[in-house]
Amino acid sequence: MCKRYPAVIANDGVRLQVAPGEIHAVLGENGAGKSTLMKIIFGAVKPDSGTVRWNGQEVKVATPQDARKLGIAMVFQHFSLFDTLTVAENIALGLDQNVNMLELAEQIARTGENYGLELEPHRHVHTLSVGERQRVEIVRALLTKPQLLILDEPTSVLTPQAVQKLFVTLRKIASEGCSILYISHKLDEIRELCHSATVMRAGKVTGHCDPAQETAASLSRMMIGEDLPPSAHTEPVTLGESRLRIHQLSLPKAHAFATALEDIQLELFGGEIVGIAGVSGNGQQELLAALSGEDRRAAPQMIELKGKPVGNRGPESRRKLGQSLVPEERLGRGAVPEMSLTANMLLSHQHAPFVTKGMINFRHTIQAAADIIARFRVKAGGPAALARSLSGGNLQKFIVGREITRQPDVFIVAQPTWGVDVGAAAQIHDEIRKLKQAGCAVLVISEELDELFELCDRMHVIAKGRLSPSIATASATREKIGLWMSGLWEEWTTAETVSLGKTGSSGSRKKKPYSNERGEHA
Amino acid sequence: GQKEASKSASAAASAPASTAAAPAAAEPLKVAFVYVGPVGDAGWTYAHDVGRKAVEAKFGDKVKTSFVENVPESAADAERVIRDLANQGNKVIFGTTFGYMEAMLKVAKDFPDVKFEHATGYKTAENLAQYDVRTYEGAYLAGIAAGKMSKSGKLGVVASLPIPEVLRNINSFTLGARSVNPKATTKVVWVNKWFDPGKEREAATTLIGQGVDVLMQNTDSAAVVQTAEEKGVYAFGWDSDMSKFGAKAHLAASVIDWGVYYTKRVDEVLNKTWKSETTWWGLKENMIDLKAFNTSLSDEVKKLIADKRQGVIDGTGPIWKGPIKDNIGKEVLGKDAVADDKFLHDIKFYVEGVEGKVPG
Amino acid sequence: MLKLELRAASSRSMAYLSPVLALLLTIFFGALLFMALGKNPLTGLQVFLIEPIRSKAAIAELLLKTTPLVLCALGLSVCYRANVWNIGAEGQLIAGGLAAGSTILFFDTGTPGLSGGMVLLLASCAGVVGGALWASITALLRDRFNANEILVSLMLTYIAQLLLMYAVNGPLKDPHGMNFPQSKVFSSDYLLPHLFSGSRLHIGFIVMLVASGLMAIFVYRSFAGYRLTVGGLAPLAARYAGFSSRRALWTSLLISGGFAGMAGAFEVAGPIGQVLPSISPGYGFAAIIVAFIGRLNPIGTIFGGLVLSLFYLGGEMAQSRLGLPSAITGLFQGMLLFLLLACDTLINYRLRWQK
Amino acid sequence: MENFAALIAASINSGTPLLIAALGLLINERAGVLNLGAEGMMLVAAITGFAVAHQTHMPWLGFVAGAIAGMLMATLFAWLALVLVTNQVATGLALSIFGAGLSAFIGQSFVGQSLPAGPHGIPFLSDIPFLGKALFDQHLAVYFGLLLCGGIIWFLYRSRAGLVLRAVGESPESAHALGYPVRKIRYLALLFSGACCGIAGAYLSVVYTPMWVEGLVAGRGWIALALTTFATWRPARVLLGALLFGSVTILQFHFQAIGIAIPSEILSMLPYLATIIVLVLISRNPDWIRLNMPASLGKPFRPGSA
Ligand SMILES: Nc1ncnc2c1ncn2[C@@H]1O[C@H](COP(=O)(O)OP(=O)(O)OP(=O)(O)O)[C@@H](O)[C@H]1O
Ligand SMILES: Nc1ncnc2c1ncn2[C@@H]1O[C@H](COP(=O)(O)OP(=O)(O)OP(=O)(O)O)[C@@H](O)[C@H]1O
Ligand SMILES: [Mg+2]
Ligand SMILES: [Mg+2]
Repeated sequence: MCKRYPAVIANDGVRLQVAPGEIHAVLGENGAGKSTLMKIIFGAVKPDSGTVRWNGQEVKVATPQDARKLGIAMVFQHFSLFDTLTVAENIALGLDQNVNMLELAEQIARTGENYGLELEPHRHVHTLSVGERQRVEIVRALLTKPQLLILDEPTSVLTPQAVQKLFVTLRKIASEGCSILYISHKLDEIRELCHSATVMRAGKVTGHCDPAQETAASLSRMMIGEDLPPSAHTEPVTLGESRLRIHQLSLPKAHAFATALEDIQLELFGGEIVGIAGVSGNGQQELLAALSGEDRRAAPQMIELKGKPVGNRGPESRRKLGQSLVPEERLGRGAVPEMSLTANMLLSHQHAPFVTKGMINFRHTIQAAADIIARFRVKAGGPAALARSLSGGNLQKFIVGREITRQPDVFIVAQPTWGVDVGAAAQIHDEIRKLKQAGCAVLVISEELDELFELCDRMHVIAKGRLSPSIATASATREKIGLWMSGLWEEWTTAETVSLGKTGSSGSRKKKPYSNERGEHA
Repeated sequence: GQKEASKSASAAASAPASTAAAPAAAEPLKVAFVYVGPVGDAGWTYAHDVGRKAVEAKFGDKVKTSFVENVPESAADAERVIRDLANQGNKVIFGTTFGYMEAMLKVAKDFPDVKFEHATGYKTAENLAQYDVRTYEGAYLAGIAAGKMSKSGKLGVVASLPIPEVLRNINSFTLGARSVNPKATTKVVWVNKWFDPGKEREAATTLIGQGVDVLMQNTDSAAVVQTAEEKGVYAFGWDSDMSKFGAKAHLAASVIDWGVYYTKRVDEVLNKTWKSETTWWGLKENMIDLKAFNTSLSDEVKKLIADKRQGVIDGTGPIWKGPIKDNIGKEVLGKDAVADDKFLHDIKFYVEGVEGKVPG
Repeated sequence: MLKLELRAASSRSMAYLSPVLALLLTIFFGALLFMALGKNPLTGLQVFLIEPIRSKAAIAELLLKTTPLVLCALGLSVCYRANVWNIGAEGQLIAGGLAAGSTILFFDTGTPGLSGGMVLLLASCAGVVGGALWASITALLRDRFNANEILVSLMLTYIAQLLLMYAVNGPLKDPHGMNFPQSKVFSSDYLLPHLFSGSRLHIGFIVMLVASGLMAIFVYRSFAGYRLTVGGLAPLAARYAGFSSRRALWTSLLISGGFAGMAGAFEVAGPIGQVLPSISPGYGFAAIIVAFIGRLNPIGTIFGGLVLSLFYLGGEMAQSRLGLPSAITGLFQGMLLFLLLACDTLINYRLRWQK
Repeated sequence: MENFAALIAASINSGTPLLIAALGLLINERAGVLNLGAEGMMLVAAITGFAVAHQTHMPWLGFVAGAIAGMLMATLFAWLALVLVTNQVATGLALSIFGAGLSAFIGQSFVGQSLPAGPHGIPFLSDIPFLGKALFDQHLAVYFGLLLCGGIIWFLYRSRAGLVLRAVGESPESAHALGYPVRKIRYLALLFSGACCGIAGAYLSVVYTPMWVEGLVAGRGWIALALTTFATWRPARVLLGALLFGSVTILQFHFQAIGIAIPSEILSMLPYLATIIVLVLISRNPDWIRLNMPASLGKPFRPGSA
């Protein structure tokens, strides 16, 4: 298979073979070309050259309909669901023949029972949790009675427990003779589930292996082509004063598809990194909006920044108090795609000397943008380059750089390394640690448990709009966090959270309950 | 030049010399008309264009006429168009709608040797004359037919803008009707446009729905006649013969013949006797008449109309002769008083028999 | 097959070339149109495009007509930059004209009062305020009730038109005007001074040029202009930066209404010189095209205004010189806008032959 | 009573073009395309329909021609908005401006011409007292509008094609991923809407005002657009809204005729005021709009750029 995009060769002579009943993993870095290959197999992308052989026969798969006719089904990396339609309607759309809705509901129930994928056919998709949506996708694929099921990163939005449940289902499907192509970045999952694996790098196949025989390290070497760069060591820091305090933050849904926040408690001190784990769609966006000031419905004292109530203040006044924030969407929120990097500086640099007397000081702004490009090694055509011309990783470096050069006292970052390659990710992690060294309070919201375990001193979990108590990273386990991700934590029982949950003058409380643990971690 | 309307000079060279004494081998007199709407084939602008053609027919190659249509009434555009026409060498320019008055006044100042003629306005200058037609006389005669033909005694008028001219027409129509049927009443619906067939039609439909069985309109399209035809009531042609829009409904048409005036004035220019003056002609001068009678009109009605017409012409039966009351009971014209032109120009009321209140 | 391919970065030169290309294509199709109508295309184009600028006086007329077009387009550009789809500049112009006319009529009583210059200044301000107030209805309904600004601003245009009609039929009617629906003619003291004797080009033209310059500074140099642009290009980024979308909505609509109102004031106190039932032949709508041709750039709108003004005059010339219907103007306007949109694709895409 | 029947009949008559146009627009909006060019499509269709009916003396051919003209205009829009992925708002505005110019241009030689009235009413039913006059004495296109409404309800909620259409409007990316030809479906929806706007335009020039004038549509295209929002994209509510607007249009004259002392200019504002009021009332609740509005409405979609 070959597929060339204007900027990259996504697939460069890729070969892939799957046996009946085999669970075959495809792994590789972001942008390696995995999704492209799957879409080609499913007929959603037209290859430049290459052939597909199906049961030994050469076939032409021009459209997803063709693929479904052959018995190929796919669950996309990004859900292909329709929010305002019902589950049954969504599933009907994935079948090619006209079906009677009543019969379909019955079929859905039967399949659900068979594989442990229960669904209510008449519910609207926008009312479903992420896990349930995943089930809709899988049931839709199964109802086409596939011989090959493609799953593109199905677990990135699931809790570890839900992943286990999914694996049971997948094994059952495979045992019935259906082949499965399984894409994931999570090496231990692949090692647990898959019979064989194909590794891709930069559009090429770099190896085949039996994942069970490999270690995570050896697999990642195949993916990246080199060893993971060692993470920089940092000195232990003593905790500073309380910088950010969220107190009983509750917010109703802003719109029908939103998550309500419920009684969120969190305190963040200078010189620490706190993580918030959770499956996406559990209130991260809403919490971030409340913290950034984009959502100003909170009562003033629900959010205190350096002791000042700011719950109802906008982003700029929080910036003035020393907060910097990196949103998860780079293009469109963190940066204006159609504007130059220089112009994008002004999104968060609205103070003198960037802006004086209402006029923009372009000379200064260009210089500042150029400095960031140099310091953070951003690959870009200079400060005048449009934001949308940068690759995802480079834009992320620019935005992180832009926020860090504000020398914040509180730094909030969401998904710092989403879709960023390993080198860039390491660089960003280093910068975050440097901030902490400098005494900044850092809050990281991420769906990547690995990242959180690596970076954070302690962690919270967000689930269904509620925030768990915090737990020191050193005493946390994946299982425990996984359990919490489904909302199951004991309410406010541990000593540390009781003390944190208490109201009272936070400024006076210099004693930190877990400095030892953090010291160990560092 | 503008829309070339005259025949080519060589073809017309052998034509017999017409009435005016033509200066030997002189260039034809260039005469321009500025129209507010498209010529189309009925209504106000159409009637003017018929007049223009009459000028052509009469003077042959001594004149060269042209027109510009669809010139908006906003002074900013009209002025430029009229100035351009003057610059193009036109010696007589007819502006055929009220809205051109100020523009013509301004341009006239800058072109003292061009004769400007403005219709339906009131300001004059050394080289700017005013002319108008007594449309209300046509309305009066139509009113007589309406009064005779209406079964319900309810008449309706689809009206454009509440200016004195239109009020005069509505009133004269009502006076005519009540002269033969004292119980007749008139309902008025204003569409606030001179030309909007859609609204005219909706207004007519509404009036018919209210029991009106004879309609008149003081708007420019044939929509009212058409609607009347569909709904089986009567209507009149306005400004021009509209019988082809509704053979059964079309009782008669109040037809304007601008040609009478246009030929006279062009003749005066050719003879160098043109003077700025204000002209208001009507039945007497043959500038307006009720024509194109429907076959359903009995001879008796036609005779009645002819008699009243004669009375208006020879002054024995003036339309506006007291006592006349307005529709709130105030006497506006004392017993046996006959309205003069000033009175007629200043009408801001409905006469008795018209329902409702004058807008504004 | 000809295929479109996304460019890595949008082409700067295409952004400027696109309107030129669109104009050339419009002229080309225009020539075809003249041929189809049985006219010599060269004569047709000559009459349509050259005739209106043949003499000094003609150029003055062109600039006179450019003034309201550019003023309206200046405001619309700001709106469209902010992603606020105000299409009611026509109504805002009428409201401004009405306010300015009323102001002049208030002072123009024949008795000595304020000086002419003072009154004209007041009238222009009244025009700006009138237009801005009219636009603020749209802003308010959008802000408070989320009502679609496209439809509201358009409906308000129809309403403004009728309001003007009501005013000239009622309160503003000239008492000595034979009850015709129009105000009295302003005395010459209360008319905008002309730039040259013998032409109708008035001081508003200079104001328009200055306004374009100021707006260019506002859009490209000021932080307020930057905020609007960010709000238009990426609403989420604007929220992230802390730029209020409500403020953007209000600012852009008020600016837009103000400029349109100014255009109305200048028309009424300039070439028209009284309040009439119709004070604009659709400048507010044509200004939409002007804004797009001008790349939503204040200086660019001057060029856009010149082009559209030329089309207006050219249409008149085509009628009086060639006997073509004046509707040709509308056809050229629509064609230009369409071709511009099509050519704009080339800013972000390139054409490629592909099998 | 008679008056009232006439009022109802006139309201239905004036609501019909709004109904037919708005139903068409509802379909393309359900597919996620915002076409602000309705006014332009209707104008061009009106003059085309008129010209054809006038030349051939066959009113029904006028309707066919109007529908074809509307479809051609829709194709123009589709080419820009779907193929060249231009901004839909700007393109729709362009279509309206272009349509106004083009229709005036084509119509130049037809100004003031008229057509004879066509056949009316349903035999027998139109003779029923009151009801007959109010409901059954209308042009056939009125009943076509009602059938269309029923048909669209069935199509959207009962047929698979309707489900696909809704899916495309909800999430073109997902629909594309599942293998549905998004652009083709959107183009078909636009064609349908072009045909509907065309029929509505032809109704105006061939039946409603059987006469051509520049700007004949007089803002009805825009009101039809407002109707889709008013109806929160539900066909049955479009019917309700069209009747409401139809009656407002007629009421202004009715008020005058029965002598209500409001200046006629103010009464003429009624339909426009009503549009604004209705928009305000409907849009006030963002959740309602959000749950009902096709999520991709007005957003450009380019396959393969996910
Ligand atoms: N429609 C497209 N147009 C241009 N480039 C594309 C397109 N789709 C993918 N690419 C590029 O092709 C490369 C491979 O993308 P692909 O989505 O297949 O990667 P992947 O291995 O699935 O990555 P991830 O792990 O992030 O899902 C990337 O560089 C991507 O930017
Ligand atoms: N859909 C697309 N169409 C055109 N160009 C694209 C597209 N996607 C990405 N590019 C361009 O391709 C280049 C690589 O982008 P991409 O996001 O794939 O980088 P990447 O390899 O994932 O790098 P990073 O790890 O920094 O994210 C960039 O210059 C980007 O502008
Ligand atoms: Mg992928
Ligand atoms: Mg990437």
